[in-house]
Order: sequence, then structure tokens, then C-alpha cells
Amino acid sequence: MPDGPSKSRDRDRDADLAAIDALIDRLVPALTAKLGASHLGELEVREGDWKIRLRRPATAGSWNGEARRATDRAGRSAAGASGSPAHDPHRVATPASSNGATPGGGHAGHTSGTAGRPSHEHETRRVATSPAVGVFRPNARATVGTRVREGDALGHIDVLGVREDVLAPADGLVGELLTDAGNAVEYGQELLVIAVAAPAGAA
Amino acid sequence: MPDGPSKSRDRDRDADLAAIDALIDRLVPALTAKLGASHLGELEVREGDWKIRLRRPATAGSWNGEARRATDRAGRSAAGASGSPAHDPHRVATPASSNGATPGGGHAGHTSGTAGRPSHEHETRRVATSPAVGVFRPNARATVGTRVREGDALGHIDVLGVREDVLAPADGLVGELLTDAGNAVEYGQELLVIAVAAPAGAA
Amino acid sequence: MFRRVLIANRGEIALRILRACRTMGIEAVVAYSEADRESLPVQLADEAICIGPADAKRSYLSAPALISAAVITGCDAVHPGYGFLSEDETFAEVVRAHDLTFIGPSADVLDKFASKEGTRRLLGSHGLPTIPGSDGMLRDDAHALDEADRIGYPVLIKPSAGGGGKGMRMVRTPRELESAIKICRSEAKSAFGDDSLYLEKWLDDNRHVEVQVAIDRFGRGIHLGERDCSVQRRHQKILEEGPTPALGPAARADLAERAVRAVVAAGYENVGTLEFLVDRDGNPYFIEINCRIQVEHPVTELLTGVDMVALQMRIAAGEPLPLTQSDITLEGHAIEFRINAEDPEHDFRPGAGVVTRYHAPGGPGVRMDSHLYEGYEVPPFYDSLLGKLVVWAPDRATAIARGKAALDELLVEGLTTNIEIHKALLANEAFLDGKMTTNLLDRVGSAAFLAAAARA
Amino acid sequence: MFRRVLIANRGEIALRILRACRTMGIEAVVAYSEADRESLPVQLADEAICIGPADAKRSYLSAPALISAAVITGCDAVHPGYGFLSEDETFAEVVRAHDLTFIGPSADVLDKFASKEGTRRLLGSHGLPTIPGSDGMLRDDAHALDEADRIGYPVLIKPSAGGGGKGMRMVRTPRELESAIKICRSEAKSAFGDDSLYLEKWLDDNRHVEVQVAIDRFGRGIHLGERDCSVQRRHQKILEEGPTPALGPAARADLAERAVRAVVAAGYENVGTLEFLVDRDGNPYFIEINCRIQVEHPVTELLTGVDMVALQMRIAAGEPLPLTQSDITLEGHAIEFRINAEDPEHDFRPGAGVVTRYHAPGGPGVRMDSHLYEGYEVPPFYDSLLGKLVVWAPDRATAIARGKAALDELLVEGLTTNIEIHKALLANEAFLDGKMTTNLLDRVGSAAFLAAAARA
Repeated sequence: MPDGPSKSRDRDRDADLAAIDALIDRLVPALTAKLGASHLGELEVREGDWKIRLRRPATAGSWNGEARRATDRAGRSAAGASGSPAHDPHRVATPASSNGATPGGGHAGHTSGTAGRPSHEHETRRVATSPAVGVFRPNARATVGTRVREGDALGHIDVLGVREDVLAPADGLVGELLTDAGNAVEYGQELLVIAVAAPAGAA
Repeated sequence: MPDGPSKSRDRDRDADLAAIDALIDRLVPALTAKLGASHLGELEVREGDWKIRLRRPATAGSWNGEARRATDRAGRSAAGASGSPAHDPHRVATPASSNGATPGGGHAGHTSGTAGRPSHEHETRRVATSPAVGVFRPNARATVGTRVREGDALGHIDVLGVREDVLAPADGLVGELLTDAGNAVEYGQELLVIAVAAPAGAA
Repeated sequence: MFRRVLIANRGEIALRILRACRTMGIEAVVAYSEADRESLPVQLADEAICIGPADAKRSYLSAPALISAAVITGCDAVHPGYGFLSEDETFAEVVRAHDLTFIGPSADVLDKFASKEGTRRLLGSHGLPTIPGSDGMLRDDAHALDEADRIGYPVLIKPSAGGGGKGMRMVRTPRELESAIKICRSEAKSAFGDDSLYLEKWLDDNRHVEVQVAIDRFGRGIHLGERDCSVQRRHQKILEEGPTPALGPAARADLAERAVRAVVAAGYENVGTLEFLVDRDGNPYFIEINCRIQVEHPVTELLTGVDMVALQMRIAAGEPLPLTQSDITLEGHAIEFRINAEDPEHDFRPGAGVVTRYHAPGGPGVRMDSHLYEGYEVPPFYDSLLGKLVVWAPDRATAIARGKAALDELLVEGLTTNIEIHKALLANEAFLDGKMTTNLLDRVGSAAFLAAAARA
Repeated sequence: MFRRVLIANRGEIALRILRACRTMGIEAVVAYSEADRESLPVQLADEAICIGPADAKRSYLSAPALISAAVITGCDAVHPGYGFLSEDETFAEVVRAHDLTFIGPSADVLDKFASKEGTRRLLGSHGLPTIPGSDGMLRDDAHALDEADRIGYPVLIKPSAGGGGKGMRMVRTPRELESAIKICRSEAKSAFGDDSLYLEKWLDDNRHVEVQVAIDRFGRGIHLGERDCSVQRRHQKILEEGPTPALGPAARADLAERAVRAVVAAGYENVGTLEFLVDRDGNPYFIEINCRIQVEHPVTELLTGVDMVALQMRIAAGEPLPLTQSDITLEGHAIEFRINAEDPEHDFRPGAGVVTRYHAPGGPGVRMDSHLYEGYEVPPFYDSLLGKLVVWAPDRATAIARGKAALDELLVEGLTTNIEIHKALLANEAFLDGKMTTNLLDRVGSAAFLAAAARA
């Protein structure tokens, strides 16, 4: 989501953005390839009235002024997998161990470039996420290889004794569990993978 | 001058910068044309690991966090032309009235995009600037049409009673005076124009 | 003291609580909605946990989500901040039921002071002057009309629950009353889930002055002076200062002492604020109590040097007050400017979007409390407060000059803010004379203020 | 009071003076070199005027350029800040000769206190304990060797002029003395144009404690407590705090009172700082006086609430001190962190470049004095000071915790800073115990500090 100078100009902005997207799309892959290798934090080039700045996304870890978006949720799932709700200063920002395996995450193992788009959007796999903050209790269906239909309950989240069902996001086969039974999970945390027949597309 | 992430990486940076300059040069004119018309302050596009931000340069005027560079000196000369050292809050930032006439300044009458390059660098005119802070005292040579040689004294700056000569920057004909005799001027302020035969080039 | 606190709020107050935790050596866990994933408190927290979607009802207003988050992150206390569930006695009770400490008054205390109208009677019985008002809640329109006649117009219709100007209307005639009362009921219903209303005598040209108190579990109480919040727009505070220019030193001390005596006697606990209207002749009338830390608490912190959030946590932890009244000395003058994402030129329409540039002012006597950073996207789902610029100086004139300079240094780009209205206020004669009344900004209109500033 | 002041300096102190002008209703004209065209003080100034090229000798150190700028911009006073010409009696005299007020001591006073060695004798004669040292300036190597023998090694070679560690060496043997003295002479010559040196007894493990005084034209003086500047690297202060952990309340009060009594008797005027070394047993020895506002003045401002720059201007304008000693109360504890563009991992190599990201910390008890802004290019021509983070809290432990949190919030990207060394200091046992000595950082080495922090 690009910066907007002000609410009142959203429409012009969107128009212009759409227009330059083409140019950008042509440029960025080349730049990324060229610069992904270097260990630069930021580059800037000026010409005439305009300034172009390229910034590498946040290094996972403590506050450095950068948006983190998707890495954050990924971090949570990694943390959930660690099983304990005990204090871990870097828990939020830890990149998901499974990150490399998720396309669309972009280069250097970062996913923040995808600006909030859940990372499974472009995949032939879908992920069941947590509907609440609590403790993950998978049921019998939540075992690798089980065929499930969209909407099937794969278990529940125990929220102070109240159950919130975890539902299958699509028809398919249950794949890896991204966190163990009994783990503390946060809202939206990725719990388990459903391998679907046809690509879901980036709808 | 592009941003540098850190002293210790200057060399990599310069290499990378040189490499992407080509790409940028192809892109920027198109973007500028496309967006110069819009009244946006800033745009940003993200892809993968990279963020591209386009920012319109500072509106001349009070502090808005933008570098001003060339506009500033121009502003001073405009202010000098106003003749009085009296207080004027916007004096420093007033865009030069002669700005439109100076190429390399880029669009919308802004010159800060040229990031510190003196605006006469690419011109067939050269400008004699003030060697000191004080009062401008042009001599007889400093009259429109007079032929002068590089190094000729065109007058002096009175610095608390001490004279500092104003020298012709090149051979040529004296053109317009950019400030009046007796005006208070600052160091580096543009005083008068010398029209030169051949282009000086952007050396 | 607590080992680990769940911060059940967002924005600048979440950051403020986190900073208090840092100085007290307490771990801070920030509970956040999906819309606040990138917020500064989330990034600075020892741990952050997503509790729900952007919709506050399913995140910051969801007791189960917040308490579950506190339990699984191993917290021993919950700080509710202001707004949201900060004064909800049910939430306070459920927090306690899960062996967590609610950082605020106990459920019993919140319950006792939940009804504004009931609180008026209670504190009135303990010697606070109260504003003439209706005899209890309005049963129906007929009852409302009778009471309004008895009190005398103009009257103010007020909801028993909530605050922030919602469901509030001033009416000057029976006809206005009849039409306004319906709107107020529906507003109050939707905003607070409670449509009970009452009437209050409307004082023209009144000042809003509030007394900050702190009372420990052992019934020992102190006051920390007062704040003047007369600069309002539609009952919304936009600038607060202390001491109040409305009262002299003796009257200020007397008001503050009576306030703390009354709430101690009435059994209040924790930090709290007693709000008074002050009429043209300087007579104060108690109107309501706020049982939470307030947006404008930094004014008091700059005048007293006391960390109000730390004090609140100590009281909640059961510690006795570390200060006696004689330890509290008010020095100089402080002004807080609320920086909101709203457009003064377009009826203060709230805004959202990416902060393309942010530069905070600095130097002596300048404090900035803001969760903004460059590149942060302000979500459209919550209130419009972007932060608070607070200045201190030995005297009011110097504080105003310092405020002007700091507002000139402050840069917030990418969304429209009310910074210009603050600059205009500092050029406004009524404000400079210390004569602002709660209705002035609405009466004169923001346009006039901005125009005046342009001329200045 | 002045109507219009020329700020004859740059960076954070130019901004600090400009902010003081704002609160006093004085117009601020900023004199700048071509290298500082984009600096924040230039952009915030009422007027800015370019006085010369980057080379300080032709700009900030050029009396004609500065005074001519003051004259043509219609100023009635010149503030020299610190460094550059701030203690140059000739400059002060020429400023006066042009009917401008020099904001600092008069030329006579500067002249009287110009020689460190002479000042030691003068204030010694007014009752201040001084460090054993050479009998006057060193005539030649033979004289130096004799004096060193008499004083006893180790001894410190010091230049009579200037400061900031240039031309200073500690030697433990006659051989070291002979080789070092040549280096010191050339360093002093090039740095201050004066190669006269003297010797001082070197105290191992000493503390650096300095007393802030203010004396008006009428000979009325007050002190504003002391600052501890024991955290140094090669005689360069990097962190200052107050009160000093080295002395108890009684000893601190006694030192401050003796200091102000002595300088008043010696005829000093304006704000000034008396520097003392304090040995292991808590004995203070006067070493030198600084006749200017100092980098670390905010520590005193946070402890006393007094605006030191405004006070300095009032004194220079000929006003009597607006405060008596009894008005000065020191509250709590303050720590200043100098944020420098230097690389602790590479022997503090100074850096320059564009600030690609800047985010200042905020909240209660946090003050940031910095001329940085995002996109600003730090020029390579001047000192490496990027700004000062200053924190206040009721006690030292809380101030340290607050400092830690603020350093974590602070972002400066685009150039290497010493922020990590400050974090390391706050994790260092000697510092936490208040036992830092001026040689500790050099002895232990920055690497060890950084490593310790990494473990912490």
C-alpha cells in the first residue's frame, strides 16, 4: 500500500499509481537483482523534481522504524511453534522458519515487501489460521493426509474455557501442522496447511 | 548526492549507484512527465524487498524538512535585490525571480532537485559571486555591455571598511546586475552576469 | 510490583504505559489488533500478541481476547489505558477472577462511580458543589420537560454512561428538548449500550477545570493540582493547561483540597480526575469523575515531576502512596496540544493514511508523546489522536512562546492534522488573556481562528 | 533585552540558542557556512546569512565575516555558542567596538581568565584547592624535567590555551616527558596558535566534577549545582550526569559554594563552569574555568528548571540575576548522552553523510537536542556531535532505566554513531555503581564495553 499525501487526494493518487505501476514493474526486478546482493540499507537517486529512494525492508529484530507486516505474523507462528508463552524479546520479529518455503515472500527471506498480503495468497496451499487468542486443540481430522472439505472443523482454540472452532479454508489434504497441540497461539496465527488440488489463485 | 547508508560502505554504494543510474535515467523522465502535472507530494511503490518513493521537492517557504540547496542561494540573491537587510522571515527561502531563466532547475520552478549543483553550471552565462559578507560596491566596469577578462575586478565588497574584490569569472560581456550597488550581500551571492562566447560546459 | 503487564490499548497511551514499564523494570506485552500490527508500541514491546481484527469490538473491547492474551503471555496485570474497557467494572472483575491485577480502581469502586448522576449525588453529599440537574434519570419526555422547566433553560442533556460528548446536547427551549432527546437516546444507546439520560443546568461561558487525585488502598489521598480544559470543540478537549487561568492560587488550592477530601470520604481508589464547570463568577460545580489515567495527564507530570502512570501502577499493586501532599509542589506552567488527524478547514473531518514525514520538536521544556514514525500507516478504525505535544516553562507567557516555536518545528505529513488550529489558538486574544470558555471555539468557529492566525 | 541576535555558531547549539530566542521574543539570525546551508537552524531562523565557505577559518572563525553579517542584518548582539570564537577576547572586543553586545563575558574578563595556569593561581589565591603543578609555563625541556621531578610522576602536560584534549599528554617517566612535550607543543601550536605548556600532577582514577555558576554585572553570583563528566574518551566527555555520584550532599554544596565565592571575588562575569578533578578520597582540585555555555548545560537545566541560555543572555544584556541562590533547588537526577557521528568499533573514527532515517525518543523525562532531520547531510568539516539525548528522573536508577529505553527508541541511520557505546555504559558495573573515572573507558577500551553490553 503506497503512501498517500492526503485523504483528499486519494483518487488522483490511485490513478497516478496505476499509471506508473507498469514502469515500476519493469524497473524493480532489475534493481532488486542488482542490489539484492549488496548489503545496502538504502539508496536514493534524484533527478529534476523527483527523488527516488530504495529501502531494504526491516531487518527482523528490534525497532528500526520499518514496517514489518507479514514477517510479524510469520514470527508469531514461529514463536507459537516454540511452544511456550514465556518472554522472548524477539518473538514478534523472528522470521518464520517456514518462511523460505513460502513464495511471494520476496528476496533475502523477507516477506514485508508483500505489504500485508497474507503470504499464502498466491499458493497452491491454503493455511488454516487461528480465530482467537488461546490454546490450540487440534482434533482427529488434523492429521497429515486427511482429506477435508472447506468449513470442516480441524479442532478449536480454547479461549478461557470457551471453544472457537478452527475451520478448513478449502477442500484438500491436511499438510504439516505449523504449531503443536497445546501451544498458545494468537489471533490469525497460521496453524496448519491444506494442500489444495487446483491453485487458489491470487484472488 | 544520494543517501549513503554508512561511511564504511561508500565504495559498494558508489559502484551500485553507478550501475543503477542508467536504469533510473531511463525511468525518471517518464515518471516526471507523468507526475509533474499531479499535485502529489509523494508517491511510493513497493515490490519484493524494495520500496520506491518519489517525493516532490520542498515548497519554498518555512521549514518542511526538505533540503533546499540551490534554491537557497537563489533566494539570497532575490533578497539581495530587494535591497534592504531588514528582517524578512522568508528571505532565505524565497525562490529567485530569475529562476525560471536558469536551466537545470527542473520543473515547477524548483531547483532543489539538482542537489547543490550551482545552477549556472550548464550555462553559456557565468555569474560573478560575492567573496564576502558586506556591502556591494560595483566599479565602472560593472555596466551592461562592457567587455571584461577573467579576473578583472568588477568592484568590491565593503567588509567593515575592508575591500574584497569582486572578480569576473570568465571573459565576456557584462550582463544584468543581480543586485544594486550599496546592497548588503552574503558570501557566494550572485552579483552580476557575464555572457560568455562559448558554453562553459557542465565541467 | 508486577513482573509483566499486558497493555490492553493502542496508540500513544500504549506507548506511554510501555515507557512507564521500562522505568519500573516491568516487562511489557502489547495486545494489538490486526490494524495495529506495525504500530510503534508493538515494535518496542518485549512481546506483542495479536488479539483480533481491526474491529475494536472483537479486539480492544473484547474482554475474553484480552484476558486470554494476558494468560498465555504470562502477565500478572492488565493496563487498560483510557477509553475502551478502562472504566468497565465487568472487565475489571473478570480480570481479577483470572488472578490478574486490573490497573485501575477495583470493580466495586468502578461500579460505585459508574453513574454520573449517582456520583453527583454521592460527592454532593460529601460536600462538593454540584450543578443543578434533573431528579434522577429521565423517565420519559414529559418528565424531561417538567425537570427542564424546574431547572430553567438552557439545559444540557447528558447520557449517564460514557463520555466524549456523544449523546450530549444543549437546548434552550422545550421544543429543542423534545427533538434533541431522541437523538441523544439513540447516540447514547449505540455508543455505550445505555440510553439513560439526565439533565443539567447549562452554564453559558463556563470553564472546564479538573482536579487530579491519587488515593491508595489504605484510603490515603493526595491531589496533584488542576488542569484547565476549556479549549474544546463539541465537548472534545483539544488543548489543556495548568494551572488554570480561571482561578487564583487560593481558590485553586481550596478546590483541589475539597475534591480529594470528598472522594476519599466516598471511598474512591487509584488515580482519578474530578471535573468541574466554573462559572463566570469563579464558582465551581462538580460534574463527573474519570476513573482512569487521562489523555492530558502529562500536564500534571510536567508541573509536579510525578510519573502518573507509574503512580497508578504502584497503587494498583497495593503499595501505599510514596508521596504525601507536602511532597507535591506545582512549578511553572504547562500546555498540552492534542495533535489529531483531522482537518480544521473541513469541519475536523478525521483522516487516516501513511505518515510520509514526521519530525518531532525538541529542546528545553518540550515533550512529545506520539506513536507516529515515518512510514507508519494510521488506521482509519480508531480515534484521531496522533500524539500530544506538551510544553513547560516557568510562566504562562513563556510556555505559550515555547509552544509556538515547538509547533513550528513539528512536522507531520501524509495526513491532515489540526496543528494549524493550535497555532491559531496561540494567536487568539481570548486564549492569550486566559479567558477561553468551553463554547468559544464552537461559537467563533475554526475558520475565524485560522483566519486570525493568518493575519497574525 | 536584545531585539535581534546573530547566532555565530552551528549544529545543535545554534538550534539551542534559536529556541532560547523564540521563548524570549528575540529575532534570530543564523550565520552559516556554505556547508551548513541546509542545516535545521538555518531553515528555522528568522533570517539566515551565508558568511563563508566550509573552512571554519573563513566562516565560523572569521571575526570580520561574523561581525559584518551582524551589522548588515541589523543585529544588536552576537551569541558565539561554544567552541569557535566563544572564548576569544579579541573577538569579544571587536564585537563591542561595533556597538554589538557579545553574549558572554567581557573581553577584560576573558583576558583575565585566558591562561589556565594564571587562572589556577588567581582562584587558588581566592581559596580554591588547586592541583600541584609547574611553576608557570615550561621555559624549555630542562625546566620541564626539573618541575616534573619536583611534582612527582605521573604528570600531565597541558597547553595554556584551548581545550578538548588537544596538546594534552600524561607521562610517567622523564623519557616519556621529553618525547611527548614536542608533540604537545606542535599540537597546541596548530590548534590554538599558542604552544605554551605547563605541567600538572596526574591523579590516577580521578573524577571530573564541574560547578555551574552565573554572575551578573553587579557582582551577584549563584551556583546551579555540579555535573559529573567522568565518562571520557581521550579527555573528551561523552556522558555527563548530575548530581555527581562521587560526593555526598554536604561535600557537593560546599564545593559549589566555594566555587562561586572564589569566582565572584576574582571578578568573573556571565555564566561559567569551574572544572575540578576529584581524587579517590573525594578531595577536589580546581583545574580550569570555561567562560561559555557548555555542551552539557541541559543536565543543569533539567535539575533546576532554569534556562541557562536565556539566563546568559539576560546577564549579557546587563540585567541583574533574576534568581537568588535560595531560588535554586536541584531535583532528581539527569544524564546527558552525547550522540556523535563516530564509530566505536573503529577507534571512534568520525563519520559524515546523509541521515537516511531519524527518529527521536519521547515521553516523560526525555529531552532531545539535535539539529538532525531525515535527509540532512552531516558535513565532514566540523565536530562529530549530532545531538544530545538528556533524561531526567527522580533518582539515578530510574534515570538510567529511562536512558536505556530512550536509547532503544532513538534511530539515527545513514552514518555510524556512538549510540552502542552509551548502551554499553548503561550496562557497565563501574558506571552503575557510580564509580566511573576519567581513565576507565580508555583503560578498559570501547571493545570491552561493547562486548559487555552484548552479553547483558
